[in-house]
Amino acid sequence: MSDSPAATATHGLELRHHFATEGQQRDSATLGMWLFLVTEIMFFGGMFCAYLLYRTRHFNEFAAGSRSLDTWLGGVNTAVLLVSSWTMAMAVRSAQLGKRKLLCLFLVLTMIFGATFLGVKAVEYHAKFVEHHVPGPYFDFKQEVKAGETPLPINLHTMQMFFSVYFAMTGMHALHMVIGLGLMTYLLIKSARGAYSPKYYTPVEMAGLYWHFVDIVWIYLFPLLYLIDVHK
Amino acid sequence: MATAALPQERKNYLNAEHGLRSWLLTTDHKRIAVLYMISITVFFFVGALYALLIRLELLTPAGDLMQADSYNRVFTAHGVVMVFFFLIPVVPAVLGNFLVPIMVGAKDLAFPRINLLSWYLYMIGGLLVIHVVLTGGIDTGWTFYPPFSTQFSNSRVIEAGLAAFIAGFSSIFTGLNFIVTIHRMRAPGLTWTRLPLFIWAQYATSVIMILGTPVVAITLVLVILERALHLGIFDPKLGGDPLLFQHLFWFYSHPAVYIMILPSMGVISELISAFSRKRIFGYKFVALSSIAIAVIGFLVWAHHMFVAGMSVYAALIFSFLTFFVGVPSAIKVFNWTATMYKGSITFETPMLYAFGFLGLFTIGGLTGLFLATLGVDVHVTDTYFVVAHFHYVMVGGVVMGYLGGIHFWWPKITGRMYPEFWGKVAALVGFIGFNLTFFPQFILGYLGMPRRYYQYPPEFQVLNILSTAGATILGVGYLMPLVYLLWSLRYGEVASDNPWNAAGLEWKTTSPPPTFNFDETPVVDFEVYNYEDLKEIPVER
Amino acid sequence: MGSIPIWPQQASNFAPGTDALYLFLVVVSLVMTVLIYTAIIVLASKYRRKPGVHPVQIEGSHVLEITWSVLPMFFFFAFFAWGAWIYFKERTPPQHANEIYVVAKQWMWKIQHPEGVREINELHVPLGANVKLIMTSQDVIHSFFIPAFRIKQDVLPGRYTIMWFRATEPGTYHLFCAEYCGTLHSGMIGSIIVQHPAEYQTWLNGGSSNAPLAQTGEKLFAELGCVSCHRADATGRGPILNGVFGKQVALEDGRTVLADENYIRESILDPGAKVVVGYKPVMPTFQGLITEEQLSALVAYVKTLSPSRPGQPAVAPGTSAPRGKNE
Amino acid sequence: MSNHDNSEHHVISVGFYSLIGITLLIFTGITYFAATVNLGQANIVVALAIATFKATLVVLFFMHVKYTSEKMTRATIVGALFFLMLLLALSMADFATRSWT
Repeated sequence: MSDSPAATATHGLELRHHFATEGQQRDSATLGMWLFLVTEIMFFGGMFCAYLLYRTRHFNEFAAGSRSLDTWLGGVNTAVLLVSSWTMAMAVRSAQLGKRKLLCLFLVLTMIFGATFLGVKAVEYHAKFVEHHVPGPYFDFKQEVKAGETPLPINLHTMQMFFSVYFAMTGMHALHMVIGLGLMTYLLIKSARGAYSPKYYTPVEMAGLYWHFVDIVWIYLFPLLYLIDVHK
Repeated sequence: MATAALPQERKNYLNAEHGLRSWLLTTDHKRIAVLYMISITVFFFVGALYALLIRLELLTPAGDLMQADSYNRVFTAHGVVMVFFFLIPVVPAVLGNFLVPIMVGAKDLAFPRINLLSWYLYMIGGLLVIHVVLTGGIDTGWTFYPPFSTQFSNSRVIEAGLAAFIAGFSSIFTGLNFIVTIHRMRAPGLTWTRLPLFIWAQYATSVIMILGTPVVAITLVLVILERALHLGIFDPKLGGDPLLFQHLFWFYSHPAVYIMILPSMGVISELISAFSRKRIFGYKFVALSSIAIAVIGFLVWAHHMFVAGMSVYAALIFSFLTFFVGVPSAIKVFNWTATMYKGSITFETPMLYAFGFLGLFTIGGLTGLFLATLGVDVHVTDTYFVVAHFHYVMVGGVVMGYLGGIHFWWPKITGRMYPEFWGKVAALVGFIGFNLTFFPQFILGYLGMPRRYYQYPPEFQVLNILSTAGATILGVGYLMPLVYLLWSLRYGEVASDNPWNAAGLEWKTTSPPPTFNFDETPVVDFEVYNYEDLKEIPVER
Repeated sequence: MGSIPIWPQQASNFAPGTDALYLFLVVVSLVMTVLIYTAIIVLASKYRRKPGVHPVQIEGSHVLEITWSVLPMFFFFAFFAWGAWIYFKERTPPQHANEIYVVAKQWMWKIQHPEGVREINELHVPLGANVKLIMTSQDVIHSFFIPAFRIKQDVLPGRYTIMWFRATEPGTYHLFCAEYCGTLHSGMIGSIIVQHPAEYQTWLNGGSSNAPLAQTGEKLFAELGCVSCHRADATGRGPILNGVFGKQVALEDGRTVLADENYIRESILDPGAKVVVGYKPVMPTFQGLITEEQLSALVAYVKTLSPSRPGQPAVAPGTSAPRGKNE
Repeated sequence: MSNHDNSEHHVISVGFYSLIGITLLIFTGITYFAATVNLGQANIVVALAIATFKATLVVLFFMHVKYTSEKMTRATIVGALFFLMLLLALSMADFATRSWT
């Protein structure tokens, strides 16, 4: 522990006893976080596997289901999430530079965008409930057919599969967003108290990695769920 | 031997702090290992109790001891408790937790608080399962196959699935901690080729935990969602494919058997080396075979599904790939055997367990080839042949390795020696009881007795009686260590720092080790298993 | 109780081959086990600790490592090839076979013979004839397992799985459900009764007076209105079904599929999924409207519309007249 | 072994972050317009290619992988993707080849 006297003097609390240096501690945290993201990739991977299988098997139903989603809201939400990723990156940058007020500002902004995303998601979910698009005994689905178009041959039973996949995937994603908002709240409180400095901002950086990962999942979900068959 | 007073004066992790609070809030990996040891032992005997009920019911062909529904709940409880709460965590969470930081010369695991969280998650999952079992039980089998689990079972699938899910995160965090620790916290001079094979095995295990566990986690979530909210991902009526569940489930659950067996293989490497007083034959091959098992283990999962209605082409691919996982396992067995050549072998209890492991794992591994072979698998899958096979690997392999390791490191963990005579007796009794229990099941399986039957045609009875008789002996073989190890905590001979005169960093610190493992960070300027540098006769302290 | 049985009866065309491969595996495993056990015992006693004798540190040997990695592979490839060969035979039903429909439910096996006879938990088959089982489940996954025949196939809800065999020994054999299916899983057992062809014929004739399965199917085909679109000439709104079974069918989206039992099944339950090229997706779904037994009958009927394809029972000579287009 | 002091603090400029952010937004638009053009089977390929490009930008710049000297991070990502592909490919090996005889 005597390897870094400066660290022990000013930030003794941040260097945990079992690490030799701050570099070792930071590297450990980074590796740990990336390994956690690996588990997240595999976690969502299971659902992508289901998606891949059922999309190929029941393409008509997936196309019809995709058209029933609000592409406009989905697109706006994608933008909102991308902007929140930018604010998160800026929050990490502010932490790197030790700008506490900017850090707090960007954390708040990230939370606002994150909450906006969840709000829009709630509006979309609500619409699905109203339209009886939620799988279960009350499920019903009517295709919207524009003039001159032929409706897709769909099976009402199989139609529920699209919405099962849709709710499972977006629901899990939304759950991750909620957890992310919790992390942001924690970071905001800590950074308002001045817990982070250019020497020690690992928690901000780790939460950033998590937030960006959740963003990446959505980057895939948006075209895979909303844009299956919009060209016809 | 030293006087009993000496270790009392020395500060160690056990006497550093006192009181329940100091245990429940500890972040010391050694104390967490002890917490795991206690809780896992409890779960083991809970699972064993259910095994006993199963064997009692199967004494007679008729279903006389239990109703069909009770039997289904009993074997499910046995499976869930043993797989998720004993076999998967046992060696990593107890021996791994205790030894990984010490063996790499670190003060603790990289994330001590996450390590404690792992234990709490394990306990929450475990208590949830106990709660489920006591308040109605679950009757799906530990495999949770839909559509039975999602639509037809009238038992508490959601809570049980949740329990396995939570335990899964415990396992993920343990694996994550080990990988980071092994990468980042090795002592100066401790290069990868100087790592003990136990560490290599733990590393390979952790890789599987990280990659596989989340897949089964999401699969269980989907089952729960289908049951609770009608999201019918696996529902055939909605165009779902129940085989998707099986693919996702076995993507984890086949590698999970390597989560169970690899750490025990690591233990065996340490034991054979220590009691032959030799460097392991073919160190690099044994080390890399662990990694190979972890990677190839992910390519073979669908050999559980050859009769499930899978594509013939896929069955071919998976059968072919499955044989490749046999190669690294064979490499290990051959190298362990070769290590004894020109050694200086003694036969203390841990070595007897290592012999037991070799004997049983050989049979377990070879019968695995039967199941990889398509034509034979069609006949024996879902019969007692499979049951016998995986008990040879899981119980014969994992438990033998664990018990061997517990005896070997008992002096390090507790500072006391176990009674050698009783240790040897228990190892022998366990070995005999095990074979008597499970060998007849191979024959039963080929005769065609299906798994999960609580009543069966009378011609199967003789073999079932043999099996139940063997289980009684096996039970004694497991109860004995419990008794004499507890006894030794108080009355055992006080252990020296290195009672086996073995190589390895863990023997260079005191018994039991101090809270931060080493008084000074060790510098490793010697090779692993450097028995040539150690004196032949144990030095009295 | 009595002496300990160690070998199941051999009663199908698959039993001898599976047993031979099994024996081969047993012998190889036994040799390996004996070798390893001997090595352990010999080494452990020869190199037990003796005063004054020091262990010799050996790094390893690449030659040995490669030998014992590669040598087992040859055996592995042999196991694989032999096992795959048996599996191929098991998964490839012959062209001429008695086609029997099996519907599993918690906790019984419902069996429909093409001649119209129905059985529960019992399956009568003639000795020496090829029998093809077309199986599905009404609820959960089951598994049709006949130990004496060395074959097993899971029975899934929502699709057909196929297995076939040729019984070679008359007698009564166990039928087990091998995939855990709920409370009475171990009660979901039955008998396979293998009879000499003449006996079998007598049994068939003494069975129920149900119409042959395909006839039931034809009646349903008319009752459900299928016939109004699926006509024998090109005037119908649906594809002509004559001669379709067993052929490749071109689909609207450019794919082609083999018209097998599962395709017919899917086309009835989910007609929009694979629309034949040149036709509109106008057929309503029958999912939830017909039972599995009715579905079996329809499939059996559609198969008889392809007479060139031998889907009719071709049991041992003198057992059953060819049915099919005799109406 | 314990002195891994290789995680230097690389600070990226606001302008560059914004550039990445704007690129991501533009490509979201492109995703949409690509989907409105009928490319048949290629639609999904294009959509995934764009998504992967966007994800790569996020990983490299927002998640700082471009600037880390840490080999393990990259190995970890590649490893995860490899096993994910394995899961998808080997399970599809079954689903896509069911027809037999």
